[in-house]
Amino acid sequence: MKTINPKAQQRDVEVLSNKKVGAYHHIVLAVGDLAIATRPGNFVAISVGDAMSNTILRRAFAIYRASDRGQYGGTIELVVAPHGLGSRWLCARQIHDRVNIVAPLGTSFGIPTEPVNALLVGGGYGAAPLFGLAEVLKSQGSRVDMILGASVAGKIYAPLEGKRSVNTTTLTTEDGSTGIKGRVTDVMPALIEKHKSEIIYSCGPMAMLNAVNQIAEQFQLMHQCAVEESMACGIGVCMTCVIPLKGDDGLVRMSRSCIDGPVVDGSAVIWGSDRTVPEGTLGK
Amino acid sequence: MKTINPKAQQRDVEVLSNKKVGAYHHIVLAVGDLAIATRPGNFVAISVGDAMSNTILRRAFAIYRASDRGQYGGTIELVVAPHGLGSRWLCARQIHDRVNIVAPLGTSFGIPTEPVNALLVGGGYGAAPLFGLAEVLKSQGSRVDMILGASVAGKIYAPLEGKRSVNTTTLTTEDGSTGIKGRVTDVMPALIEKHKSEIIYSCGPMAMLNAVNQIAEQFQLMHQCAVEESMACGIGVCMTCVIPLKGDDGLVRMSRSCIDGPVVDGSAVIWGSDRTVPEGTLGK
Amino acid sequence: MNETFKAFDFRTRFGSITFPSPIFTASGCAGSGKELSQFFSLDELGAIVTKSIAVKPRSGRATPRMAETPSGMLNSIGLQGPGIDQFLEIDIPWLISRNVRTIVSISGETVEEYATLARKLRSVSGLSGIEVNISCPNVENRGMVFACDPIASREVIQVVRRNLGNDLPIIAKLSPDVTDLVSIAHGVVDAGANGLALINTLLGMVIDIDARRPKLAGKTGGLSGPAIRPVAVRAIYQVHAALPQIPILGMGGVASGRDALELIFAGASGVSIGTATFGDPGAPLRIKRELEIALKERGFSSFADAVGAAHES
Amino acid sequence: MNETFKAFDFRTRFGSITFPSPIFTASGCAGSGKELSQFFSLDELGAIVTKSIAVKPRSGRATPRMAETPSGMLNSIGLQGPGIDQFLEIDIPWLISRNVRTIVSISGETVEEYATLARKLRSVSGLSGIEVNISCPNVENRGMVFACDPIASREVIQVVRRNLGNDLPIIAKLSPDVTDLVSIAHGVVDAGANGLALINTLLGMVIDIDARRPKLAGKTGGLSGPAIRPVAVRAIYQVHAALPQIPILGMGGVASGRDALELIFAGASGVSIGTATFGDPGAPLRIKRELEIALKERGFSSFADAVGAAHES
Ligand SMILES: Cc1cc2nc3c(=O)[nH]c(=O)nc-3n(C[C@H](O)[C@H](O)[C@H](O)COP(=O)(O)OP(=O)(O)OC[C@H]3O[C@@H](n4cnc5c(N)ncnc54)[C@H](O)[C@@H]3O)c2cc1C
Ligand SMILES: Cc1cc2nc3c(=O)[nH]c(=O)nc-3n(C[C@H](O)[C@H](O)[C@H](O)COP(=O)(O)OP(=O)(O)OC[C@H]3O[C@@H](n4cnc5c(N)ncnc54)[C@H](O)[C@@H]3O)c2cc1C
Ligand SMILES: Cc1cc2nc3c(=O)[nH]c(=O)nc-3n(C[C@H](O)[C@H](O)[C@H](O)COP(=O)(O)O)c2cc1C
Ligand SMILES: Cc1cc2nc3c(=O)[nH]c(=O)nc-3n(C[C@H](O)[C@H](O)[C@H](O)COP(=O)(O)O)c2cc1C
Ligand code: FES
Ligand code: FES
Repeated sequence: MKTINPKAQQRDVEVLSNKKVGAYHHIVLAVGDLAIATRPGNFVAISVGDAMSNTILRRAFAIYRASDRGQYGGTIELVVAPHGLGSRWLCARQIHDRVNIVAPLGTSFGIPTEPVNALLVGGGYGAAPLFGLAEVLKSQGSRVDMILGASVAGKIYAPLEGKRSVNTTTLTTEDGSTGIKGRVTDVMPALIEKHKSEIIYSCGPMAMLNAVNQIAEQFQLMHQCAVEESMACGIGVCMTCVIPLKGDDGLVRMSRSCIDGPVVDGSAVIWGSDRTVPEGTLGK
Repeated sequence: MKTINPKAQQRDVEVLSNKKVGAYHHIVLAVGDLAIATRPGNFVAISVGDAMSNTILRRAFAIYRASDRGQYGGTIELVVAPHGLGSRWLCARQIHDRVNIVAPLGTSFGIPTEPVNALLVGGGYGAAPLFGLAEVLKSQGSRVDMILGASVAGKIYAPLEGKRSVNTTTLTTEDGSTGIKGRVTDVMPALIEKHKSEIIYSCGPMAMLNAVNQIAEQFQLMHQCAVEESMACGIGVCMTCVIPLKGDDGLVRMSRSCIDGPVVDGSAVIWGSDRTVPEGTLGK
Repeated sequence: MNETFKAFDFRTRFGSITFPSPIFTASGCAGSGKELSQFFSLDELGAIVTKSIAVKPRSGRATPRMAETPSGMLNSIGLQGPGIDQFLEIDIPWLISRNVRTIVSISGETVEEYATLARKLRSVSGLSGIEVNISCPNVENRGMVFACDPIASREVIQVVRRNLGNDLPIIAKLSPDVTDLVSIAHGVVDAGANGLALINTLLGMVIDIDARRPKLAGKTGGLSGPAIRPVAVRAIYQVHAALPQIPILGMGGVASGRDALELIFAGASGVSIGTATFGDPGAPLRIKRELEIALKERGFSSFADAVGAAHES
Repeated sequence: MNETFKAFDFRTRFGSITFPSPIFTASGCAGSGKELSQFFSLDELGAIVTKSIAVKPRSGRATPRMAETPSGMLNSIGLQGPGIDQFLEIDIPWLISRNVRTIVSISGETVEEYATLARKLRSVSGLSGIEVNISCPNVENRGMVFACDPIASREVIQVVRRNLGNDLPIIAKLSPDVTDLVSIAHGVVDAGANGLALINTLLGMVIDIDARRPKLAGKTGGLSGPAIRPVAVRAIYQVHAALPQIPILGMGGVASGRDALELIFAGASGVSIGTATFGDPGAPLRIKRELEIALKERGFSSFADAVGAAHES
């Protein structure tokens, strides 16, 4: 009977650690055996506030890393930007506080069956899920090059331990405060050629993903990206989180990014359809 | 320009202490010079929750004691029953937490110009404001007898230090778990006669105040009581907290218990008008 | 038999059908059922009410489709769905084969579309009822929502009854955004509705003050969640007072068993859980359990005794 | 002069009157003014809108008169007040003598009562406007609320205009509990309203599940507070789109400068603060300051430029 959300569980879990890292908070949750079921690209939906809160919806966060070993049993780690009320509430949690989660949710990054040269492109906190992905790719024999971009240095998330599994890391900032001044897409073409990249993985703001996808098309490379749409439920029941995706049958459908995503094939997305339903979408 | 709420201020204040006492929490707030303006019978309106809370109204609490000396400057003390979300939130505050208050609000108990024999009758947490009143009465030479009642022993608030200013204390509980089994009104007639009481002060549930008032009338004694109606604002702007009061002109008006109360003359109240506007009320 | 161990009599009736539990899902808030089945067993509920289905596939509106609001949310899904044919081919068989009681919600843009939907559903076996969502824009009448127009509301229910036959209960789902809800309720009951679903969302809007435009791509959206519960309670109370024989499926901001009880005391014979499921996937089952406790604590031995209890005093 | 030090141009107009600030109090939420004067200086506001006053003294409804709801509250005051004569003798002179700009809200149970109130106000000097609360039960028409009946709404505004003369602006306060708000707005503007106040409370109910009866003695009450803000924004947006020349005094759940800006971008030329004052006596002034910051941050140099900004895209 369970063909959707097959591994998802709702649980009260303990906060094991919460550290400020640049503009973000690195948060570790003790999730027990949920960690085993988690794949790079999956996300977690977290209740924010308490019984008196006026925020009734969960917040979605990409899972930065999942680990099923270790002192506290299974853990998942998040990289959270204090943005509005809910994410700031989460960033204010202290060790031993408990939060209610539903995880793991959504699709994960597809892992090639053979070793490849992979280029991972992350924007802001979008870098987070790429480190877990890098570990998997590395352990499977792939080459991993990474580009991390943000507006300013503090918004680049690039922890030292994350670099273990990465062959090269290139940083870009729009203000030049660290790395190369410019955007991730400015440095992509040269790196693709240099490292003979065969597949691109990306995660970050939609506009960045769109630009990355254009380069992927130009070089005719596979491109898997993790999209971000406003989500009310995270489990596929509300239809708020849709993006226009072209199916195998060639038809464009408004598809739920929480179930059919967040990781989708860049070539399947009808890009640039902000605040509109693209022409030709089924049922428009 | 300031004829209503003349002494009230809105302030963020620090919680100095919060201790569980029986069924209640005894909470001390550092309120600075607001303590000087506070009289027995005044109340404080407290914001509950944080910026994310769905509780938009303040909660009213009688001021148990106010003190303008001491290590932390002026303080006010409250006795809070954890009832619903808001009062439970308040009872969960820890030392150094801050809460937003508006105080002092409302009328205070009238103090006779000459020493008298006063009988103070409190029900549940309604005992709280009577201790501050007892101190004032005592220091002015009056005799103070006190009756404290509740359903069970744990709901009687009768701190040791509170008894300093009291000549006698009589306890009643409905289940007989402490003191005399019964209600405060069961013991009132005998005590009135024994101590030659001349004035009655009361605070507690409306039904108790009503019963106390009947005895006061029977003995033709002055009766000042602190009433409790649901209050949305506490400062006189919403008209939710009204009770029917007979004015000096003999007319009954729906009067605001936050401004014209909470302390009112028992003989002015049209008792037993639950969920109705009494006949003859102005404008009915 | 010891009273304590007797199962609580949770049965409730809409038209000819008896449901073993008074807790339902709300249309559009439970996907196709499958999505929730990971979190609890669907047959614990009175029924799953499916997302309103149209004759043809519908893409729905563009995104953003949601905005959180104080104790509520706006949605502007625009009735996205696969169309009745695919729905009957894929979603319904899945539910029926798993013995999930199912109420199909239907929506049309013309009276004729409602007729078509009813005809197609007539021959489907295993259904427990039809909820007629008339809070849809009527393209034949300047896009005015059916549920806001007493004549159009009536007409829709009439054609649904005529085309569906008399076996399945029809529950007409009304909008609170009307001047006189009771008269609309009277109209649809006269036209053949066996029950009423109250309430659909309230029309609302959020403005993104940084972008200086409505936050939702569709500009307005439907307000749901605890914020609207007082409006739902009022609507149910008013309609139950006017039409005490007609069972009401209540909804609007129910997030706990106590909330459900409020709607039940106001006159609801069943309660649908909508937005609460987004914050807590297990909400329908949790609320069912909390409701059972709340009823027992208050000395009720059967659910039916509680319906409308706030009208007695 | 240095731009940074130039006072922000906060002026706004309703009819013939220019107000120096767009933040007002909401009728029924600021007492007689006196109560708030302890917390801030009333002349910082555009105006105090007084509690709706009737011809005769009114006791209002029995208690309980309020219930807190998720992010909102219900009230059922029942228009308690001293009647117009005592009001003109005591409350108004106090406000005028202290140079507090004052908009008098009036309410009647018949069209004739509105006429009487307007006549009595005609001769009062120093007022800044009349808000006509037509969300009152019309005793001549089965207690149907005036604001829910297009013909009655129009009639009320007509007689108020006729009896008040042409000097003072008339702001008609509408109820959101109607099927077609825009047509009601058109009607009252045709009848002589210079502005519209949007929105009054939504009709709601809370049931006390322990007592098994409605919590409020008056059974139903008006829902206000942040919970209803999306309904207010929608109402203002719709009416401003239809009647862009008519200034709107917006209200409904505004608790911060950002909330106020939402209503202003939707089309409000002024914003009234109601329920927020109960939780924070200084709310009107705080919100005015927050609004000034929010407008400056967004590059506005005058308030007027911001009105309706969400309609441009
Ligand atoms: C699949 C996915 C993965 C994400 N991963 C991360 C991550 O790893 N780290 C991180 O910091 N953030 C991540 N986000 C964004 C994060 O969900 C939002 O920052 C957060 O929801 C904002 O909530 P708030 O209460 O702080 O803000 P508010 O603006 O107060 O939120 C109001 C409402 O809008 C929604 N919302 C606001 N911003 C976003 C957004 N950018 N995306 C989706 N919904 C939004 C909220 O969920 C909430 O319902 C992710 C979002 C998605 C959909
Ligand atoms: C003048 C005055 C003095 C009071 N003094 C004390 C005191 O010293 N100690 C104490 O423990 N309590 C006191 N109360 C009662 C206290 O205000 C309520 O217990 C409290 O408001 C409940 O809030 P809640 O969020 O816990 O409950 P909820 O039931 O969730 O509150 C919901 C709403 O109802 C109102 N409400 C609920 N119960 C009461 C009540 N009994 N009286 C007034 N409003 C109520 C709340 O203020 C709130 O707006 C006093 C009340 C008044 C009016
Ligand atoms: C995301 C979403 C989608 C909805 N879709 C439908 C729908 O397709 N048909 C319908 O009749 N009601 C729909 N509704 C309304 C709900 O069924 C319900 O009437 C309303 O949300 C109030 O209940 P709640 O507060 O528990 O959510 C939808 C509500 C939401 C939040
Ligand atoms: C306690 C209370 C009393 C009110 N009395 C009146 C009134 O007398 N006349 C009127 O037009 N509106 C009255 N209102 C409605 C408010 O003026 C306002 O329109 C509504 O509350 C929405 O704004 P808010 O959410 O900021 O409170 C009252 C509202 C409340 C909460
Ligand atoms: S977030 Fe609800 S369907 Fe995707
Ligand atoms: S509580 Fe608002 S007037 Fe008394």
